[in-house]
Amino acid sequence: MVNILIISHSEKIAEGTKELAEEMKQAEVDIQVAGGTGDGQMGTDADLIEKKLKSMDCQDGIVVLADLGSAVMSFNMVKEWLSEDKQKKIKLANAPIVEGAVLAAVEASLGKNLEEVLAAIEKKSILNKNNL
Amino acid sequence: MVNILIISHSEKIAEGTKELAEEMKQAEVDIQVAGGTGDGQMGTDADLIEKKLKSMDCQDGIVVLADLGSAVMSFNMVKEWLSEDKQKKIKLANAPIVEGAVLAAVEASLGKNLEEVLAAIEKKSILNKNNL
Amino acid sequence: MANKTKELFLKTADVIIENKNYLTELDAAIGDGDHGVNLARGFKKLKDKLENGSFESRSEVFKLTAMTLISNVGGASGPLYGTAFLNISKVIADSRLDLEDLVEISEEAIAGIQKRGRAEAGEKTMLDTLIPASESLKESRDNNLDLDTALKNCLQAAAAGMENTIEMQATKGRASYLGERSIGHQDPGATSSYLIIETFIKNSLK
Amino acid sequence: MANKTKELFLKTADVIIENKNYLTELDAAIGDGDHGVNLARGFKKLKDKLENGSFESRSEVFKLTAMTLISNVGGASGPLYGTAFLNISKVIADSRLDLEDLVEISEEAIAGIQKRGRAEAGEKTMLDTLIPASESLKESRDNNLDLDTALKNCLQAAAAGMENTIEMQATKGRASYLGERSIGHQDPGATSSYLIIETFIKNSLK
Ligand SMILES: Nc1ncnc2c1ncn2[C@@H]1O[C@H](COP(=O)(O)OP(=O)(O)O)[C@@H](O)[C@H]1O
Ligand SMILES: Nc1ncnc2c1ncn2[C@@H]1O[C@H](COP(=O)(O)OP(=O)(O)O)[C@@H](O)[C@H]1O
Ligand SMILES: [Mg+2]
Ligand SMILES: [Mg+2]
Ligand SMILES: [Mg+2]
Ligand SMILES: [Mg+2]
Repeated sequence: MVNILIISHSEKIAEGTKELAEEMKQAEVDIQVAGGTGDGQMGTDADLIEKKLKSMDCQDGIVVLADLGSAVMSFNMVKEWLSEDKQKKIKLANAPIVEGAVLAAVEASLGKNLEEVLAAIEKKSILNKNNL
Repeated sequence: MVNILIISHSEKIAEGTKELAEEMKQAEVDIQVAGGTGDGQMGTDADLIEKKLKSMDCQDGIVVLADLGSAVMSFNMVKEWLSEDKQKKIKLANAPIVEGAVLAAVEASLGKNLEEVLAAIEKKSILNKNNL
Repeated sequence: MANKTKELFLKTADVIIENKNYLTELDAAIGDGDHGVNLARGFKKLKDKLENGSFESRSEVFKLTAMTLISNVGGASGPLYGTAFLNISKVIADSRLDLEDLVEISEEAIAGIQKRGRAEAGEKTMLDTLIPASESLKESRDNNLDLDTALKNCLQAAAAGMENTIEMQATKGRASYLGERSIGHQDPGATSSYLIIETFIKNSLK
Repeated sequence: MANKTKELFLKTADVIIENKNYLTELDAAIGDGDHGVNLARGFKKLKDKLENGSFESRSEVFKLTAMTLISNVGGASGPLYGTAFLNISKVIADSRLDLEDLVEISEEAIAGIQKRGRAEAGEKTMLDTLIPASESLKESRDNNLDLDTALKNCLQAAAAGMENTIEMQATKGRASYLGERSIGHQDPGATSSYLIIETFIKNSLK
C-alpha cells in the first residue's frame, strides 16, 4: 500500500486534512502529518519530516502533499538525507494539499501503485469544484 | 476590498487555512470561515455559511474557497437565498482551498477586484509545488 | 392533513434512525461513512421540532422538514433532501392527493435534487431510486391504474432502482472518487430514498 | 580556530537577535512576517549549543550551526542558510584563511542556497546580497588586492546588493506572490545575509 505524508505550515491544516482523508480510506493506508514548527508556530520542522519519513513504511512508496514553497524546500532537503532506494519511492505530488490528500487516500487504499496515485491526484480536473 | 470565505468539512482545515492566509495579508481583508457541522463533526453547516455570507461586507465581492463537493452544494444553495445583487458579487473559486486562500489573501489585500482575484487563484500553475 | 403529515414524518424519522448503522455502513464502503449519522442527526432534530410544534397544513410540515434537514444533516444529502422537500412544500395541497398530485410531487422532488446535485439517472445516487419511482407513477397514471396498485408498483420500482445502483459506477458524490471500484455496492442515498418512499407508501396505504 | 569561530557565531547570533524586529518588519511588508522570528529562534538555540559545547575545528562549528538552523528556523531561510553553512563546513580548513579560501567558501554557500531554492541573481532573495559579495571577493583575488581591502570591498558589494533588492520584483519565495507589488521593499533574507556578512567581516578584521 502506498502511504501518505501531509506537510503543512499549519498543524491544524495538517491534522484536519488527515482526518478528512482518513474518512475516505477503503483499507489500511498510513497517513502521517508534519504540521507547523513543533512549538506551535506556523512553519515547517525538518526534523519532524525526517522522523516521519524514516518511520513510515516505504515498501510501496510514499506520496507527499505539501502546502507552500518552504514546506517543499524542507521536504526536498530531508529527502536527500535518506537512502537512494527510499528517495526513489518518496514523491512530492503537484497536487493541492487538502483535495490531493483526500483523493490519494482513496487511490492508495484501492491498492493503486505510486505512479497511479500520483497520476490520479495531479490531474487538472482536481481544480474543478463543480464536480458535485 | 474583496473579502474571503473559507468553507471546509473540517473546522481545523478552515481555521488553519485562515491563519495561514492572514499571515500574507497586506491590508485589512476580512477572512471568515465556516468549518465542520457546528457540533464538531466533519461536514458542512448551511446555517453557518448563511450567517457568514450575510454578515460579511460584500461591497467589492466575496471569494469563496471550498474543499469538497458537498461544501460546494451547501454554498450554492445558501447563495440562492441571498439578494440578486449579492449573488453576483459572491463567487466560488475553482481553486484549491489552502493554496487558493493564501493567494487570494495577497491579491485581495493588494486591492485587486473580484475578477482579478479569481483569475489569479484559478491558474493551473497553482498546482506546481516547485515554485519555491 | 397537517397532523397526518406530522405522523408520517415522525414515522419516517424513526425508520431513518433505526437504519442509521445500515446507511452508515453502506456509505463507509463507497463514501465517508456518515450517511446514516447525517440523516439521523437531521431526523432526530426534526422529531423534536415536530413533537413540540403544531402545524396548519401539509405544506408547513414539508417546509419544516426541509429546513431542518438543510440545517442539520451536514452532508450532501442535507441540501439534496432539503431542496426536494422544500420544492414539494411549494406545490403540495391540503386536500386528498390523487395520482396526478403524486406525479407532480415526485417530479418536484427530483427537480430539487437535480438543481442541487446536477446528476442524471444512472450516476449511482438517490435519483436512481427516485426517478424509477416517479416514472412508475406516471405510467400508472397514463394507464389509469387505481391508487393502491399505483403505489405498489411505485414501491417495486423504487426497490428495483435502489438495487440497480449496485451495478452502477458512481459519477457523482464522494463515491465517484472510487471510479470503477464503486461498482458492487448499493448506494447509501438510493437506500435512504427507498426507506423514505417505503414509509410514505406503507403509511398512506393504511 | 574552533574557539574564534564559536565567538564569531555567538556574535552573529546576537546581531540577528538584536535585529529580530527589523527583519520581521521587512518580511511583514512582502512575506509572512516571520523572518526575524525564524532566525532568532534558530540563533537562540545555536547560542545555547555553542555555550554548552566545546569544539575541535571550524568545520565542527559550521556544521553545528547548519544543523541547528535547519532544525529550528521553521521558514525557508532554515534550509537555505542551513545548507549554505553545511556546504561551508565541508570545505573550510582550520588554518588561516586567505582570499582564495574566502572565494571558495562564498561559492559553496551560494551553491547550497541555489540547490535548495533554485533561484538566480535578481530574484530578490538573499542571493542578491551573497552573489555580489562573492563576485567582489573574486575580483579582489584576480586583482591581487590585500585581504583587508578585499573584505572592505566585499562588505560594500554586499550592502549595495542588499539595497538593490528594493527595486527588484520577487520571483521566488513568498514575496513572489505579490508580483509587482513586491517592488519598493528591501528583501528580508538579503538583509539578514548582509548582517551575517557584516558581522563576519567586522570581527575577522579586528
Ligand atoms: N450530486 C449528487 N446528486 C444526487 N445525489 C447525490 C449527489 N452527491 C451525493 N449524492 C447522494 O448523497 C449520498 C451521500 O450522502 P451523505 O453521505 O449524507 O453526504 P456526503 O457525501 O457529503 O458525506 C450518496 O449516496 C448519493 O446518493
Ligand atoms: N527560493 C529561494 N531562494 C533563495 N532565497 C529564498 C528563496 N525563497 C525565499 N528566500 C529567502 O528567504 C527569505 C524569507 O525567509 P523566511 O521568512 O525565514 O521564510 P518563509 O518565507 O518560509 O517565511 C526571503 O526574504 C528570501 O531572501
Ligand atoms: Mg457520506
Ligand atoms: Mg460526509
Ligand atoms: Mg517569512
Ligand atoms: Mg514563514
